[in-house]
Amino acid sequence: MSATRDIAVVATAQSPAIRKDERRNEVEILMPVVHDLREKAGLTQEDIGFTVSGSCDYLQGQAFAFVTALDAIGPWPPIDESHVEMDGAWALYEAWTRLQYGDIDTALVYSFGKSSPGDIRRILTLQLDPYYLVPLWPDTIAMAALQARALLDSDGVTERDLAEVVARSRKNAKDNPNAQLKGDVDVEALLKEPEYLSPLRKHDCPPITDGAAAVILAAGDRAREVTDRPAWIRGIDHRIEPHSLGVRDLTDSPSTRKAAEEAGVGNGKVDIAELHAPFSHQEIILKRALGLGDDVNVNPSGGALASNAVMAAGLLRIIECADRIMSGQANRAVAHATSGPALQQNLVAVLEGDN
Amino acid sequence: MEYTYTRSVGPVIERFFAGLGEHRMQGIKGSDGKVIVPPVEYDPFTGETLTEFVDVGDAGTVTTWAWVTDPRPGQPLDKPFAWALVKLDGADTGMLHAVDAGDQSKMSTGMRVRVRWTDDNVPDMGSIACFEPEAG
Amino acid sequence: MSVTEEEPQGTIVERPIRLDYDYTAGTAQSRFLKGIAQGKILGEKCPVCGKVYVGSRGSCPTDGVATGGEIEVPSKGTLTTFCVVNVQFAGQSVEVPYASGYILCDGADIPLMGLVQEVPIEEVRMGLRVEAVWADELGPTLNSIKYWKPTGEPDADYETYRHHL
Amino acid sequence: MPERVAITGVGQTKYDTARPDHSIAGLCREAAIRALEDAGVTWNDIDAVVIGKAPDMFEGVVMPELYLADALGATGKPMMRVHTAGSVGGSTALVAAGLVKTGIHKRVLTVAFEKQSESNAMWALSMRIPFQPALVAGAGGYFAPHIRSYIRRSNAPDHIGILVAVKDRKNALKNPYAHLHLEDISYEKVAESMMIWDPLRYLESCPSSDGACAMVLSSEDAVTGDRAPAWFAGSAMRSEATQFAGRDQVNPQAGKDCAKEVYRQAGITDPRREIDVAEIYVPFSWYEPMWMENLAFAPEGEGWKMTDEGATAMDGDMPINPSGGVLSSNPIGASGMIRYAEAAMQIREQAGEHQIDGVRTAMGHAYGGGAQFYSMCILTKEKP
Repeated sequence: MSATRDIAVVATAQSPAIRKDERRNEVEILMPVVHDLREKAGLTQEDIGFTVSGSCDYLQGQAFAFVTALDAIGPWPPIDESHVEMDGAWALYEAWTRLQYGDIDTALVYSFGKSSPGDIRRILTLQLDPYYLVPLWPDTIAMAALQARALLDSDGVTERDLAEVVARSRKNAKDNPNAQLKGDVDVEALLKEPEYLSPLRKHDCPPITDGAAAVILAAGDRAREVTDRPAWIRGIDHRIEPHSLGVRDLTDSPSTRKAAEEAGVGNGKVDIAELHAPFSHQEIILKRALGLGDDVNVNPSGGALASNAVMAAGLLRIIECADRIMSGQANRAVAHATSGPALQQNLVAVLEGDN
Repeated sequence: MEYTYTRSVGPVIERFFAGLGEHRMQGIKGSDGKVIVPPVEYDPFTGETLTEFVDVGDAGTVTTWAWVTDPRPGQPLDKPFAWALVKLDGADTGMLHAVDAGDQSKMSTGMRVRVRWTDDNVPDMGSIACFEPEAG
Repeated sequence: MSVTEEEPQGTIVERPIRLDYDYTAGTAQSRFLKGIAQGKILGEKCPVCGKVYVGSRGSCPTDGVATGGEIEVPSKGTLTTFCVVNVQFAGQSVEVPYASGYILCDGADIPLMGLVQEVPIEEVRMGLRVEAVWADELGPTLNSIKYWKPTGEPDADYETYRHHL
Repeated sequence: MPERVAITGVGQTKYDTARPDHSIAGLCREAAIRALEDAGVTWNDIDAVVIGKAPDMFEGVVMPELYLADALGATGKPMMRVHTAGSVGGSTALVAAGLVKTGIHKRVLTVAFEKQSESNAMWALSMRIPFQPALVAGAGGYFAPHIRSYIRRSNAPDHIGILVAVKDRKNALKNPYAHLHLEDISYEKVAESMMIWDPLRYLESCPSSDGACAMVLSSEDAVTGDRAPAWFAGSAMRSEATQFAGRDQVNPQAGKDCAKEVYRQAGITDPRREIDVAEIYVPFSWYEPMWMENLAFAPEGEGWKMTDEGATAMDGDMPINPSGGVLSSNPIGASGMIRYAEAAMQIREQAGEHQIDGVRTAMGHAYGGGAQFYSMCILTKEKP
């Protein structure tokens, strides 16, 4: 890719992950996040060159649900603004693209999702082929379980490997004040749990989460003005695969591999990786596709198994990487986001600190 | 929120549904010659328009499966069942549907299953009740 | 349907989709609806611009900050603009023709939508002074305001509401 | 330095109340294939796909880019889905153009669609959650009060809306893709049509259509096809909140700002003189004069005079919507992209019977929501 302007994450904010926020609507969840974000960056909305969000009307059960979310931003005077009906990670991609034009230096990206008001499993069924699949109402967990079985059948991966992913996620989440599920869990105990949608156990699946997340991107010198240690986006790319599970090799993620190549994952040592793997087995598939070795600290935040605000969960992976780079805990990080049944669409970003 | 959508299906899906009404399974030849079931309008990898229908069997092999203990509203069966990808005889891809196996212990990857047809001849997915183990 | 007989009439299948939601009004809207249930219209003030929002979703849309500080506004105001609906739409229980418009309550800076009745439809006009007619049974829903009727006061001067159009 | 972006291929479906001959994918394909053919390229030549549509509830398919990936030849490529309400067709094209402008991709396919016959737009738009009032009777019910405000403010005579409706429907007779082909359209017909949302008549309102529009966007070194491309000379998006104290709902600031920005980029100082033709998003007749003012084609309060004098007719000095516009075809999510595509067709001299002579500069315009989202472009024949 010939985009050449250096763009960095310079500030991030997120709401705590909550199972069900019965008090606040989406605007009220988002507003403190955006305030926190702009305060951290020392910027007001008028300093922001471009604003873009990612959300899904169907989560809220209302057409144009994203429209009122703008009220949380305070779009006055009128702003240069856009919205994708995709995870916030793709909104960030659009912002990164927009900053490449060169006429503006800052962008605000936000994303919100309340998964609690509706039946998220049923809502996501409507992502599927409306002719052949929706009439059967297979849900997201079923699609993931088919993939998990294919993986378990294929080679050395065992149910123990899946449980280990879960145990590590819960353990890592202990250090994440925003995470929903955390704690020390024993792999043996996990394996004794009953199967939920076999071969998946309940803990192999993500929790239902309400939450919001936001970041500010800045270009070049402007990034250094905002923060001493920007998290530079050295590469970012995303790819999609065919929709039908039946035509894909479910044990692999070629779109992740391709995006990783384009983003330059292999061009240096990776310290940490935040992978948007809502199901435990998907972390294993993604780790392979990204070419990450055992020396890489995967999902130090606990990942999507610990909290999964649908539509924000991908953006949160970028945030968790950026936070660790900005704080100096890591120098090179790989963030990943996914969309669609059984990892149909994947985005990969490489973030780096100044050496 | 409740609404009944009226979907026009286009020529490929229309032909597949019509076949189901006659208890006939059909696939379509992809750009690489592989037979895709259920038939898709466009090649999943090259985007080419596909037109060459191929009859396939109504029995095949389970390539992967998942066991459902608590069926949800609208799913093909209201008792425990398996979701499965089934590669029908003569097909090269898996088709998603339910397998009525009675018990999880009856399910295995590679097992043979056959369509259980219904008398529903509305041109839609309803002609297939589910799959069932071939030997059983 | 404008499809003529020569055109291909493909297969059409029916796909019922039912989804249940448990909606959250949010804290600001809950406060507003609690007021409505008591027959009161509560506004909230933006701490930055001082504008009074009724039916706030929780933030001032120009400043992006939380509104707060309940202010009761009278259930009386000016019809700023409106349209007359002459066709019965599905799910609409009001008898046609009816006037639907924006009512700017006195002291509020944002209008509410409402029906205007108890006035011949041809006499509904911009600037008409109206007051709320409350339902016999009040609840936390805007349906508690059955409609708005003329107060009998002289029309509001155009200048008083032209910046609310 | 940003790359120049060219529109090298345009494709549209025939618009109609229902297209029962197609699946959703089939509808998108009809437009996409035409765009590829126009550009003289194949699926292999496309680097990325950007799609747009209005709310998913219209078709009941959540994030349909997932299901449409195969049909749009996106396997192995980047694919995005934009949703900015009614302006989405325009914003989708601009997001796609951005991928070329930045040099990330050489050639991008962009597709916008709506298959409104799968559901009922009135249902999807009027759907309200329990504690919100259910007074609005469709989009017309939302916009009619603001039209009344415009008439009051500008003292425009009542017949202006009728003139717009007749003009756009007559133009549509010259456009084979248009949904409404009302052969017997006349002033009297419109005037006598039902006053659905007084002051808005039935024939002053847009239809509900199925349809898709697609474009191939190329970088300068990847331009293909037999026909000279249309170049982006300016593009911008602007948004404001739906409702806020003191909001000007008749002449929204976001629209004015957006126009100002595209004119600045394209070096336009006198839009009425320098722009040869404009495709403007006019779903209800009166929005033509309202947008004439918002876009600075006319001073405030005088937009209606342009309509009244015939300036916006095909033979006027500022032709508006020679395609017949949104009043003649409205597959909501695609309507904005159709404006851009029609503007490009005017530049590329491929508009057939509704071609305006000698177009060198054209404008595409889309708005959405409660008229708070805008997306605009200026296209030129000369490379900017």
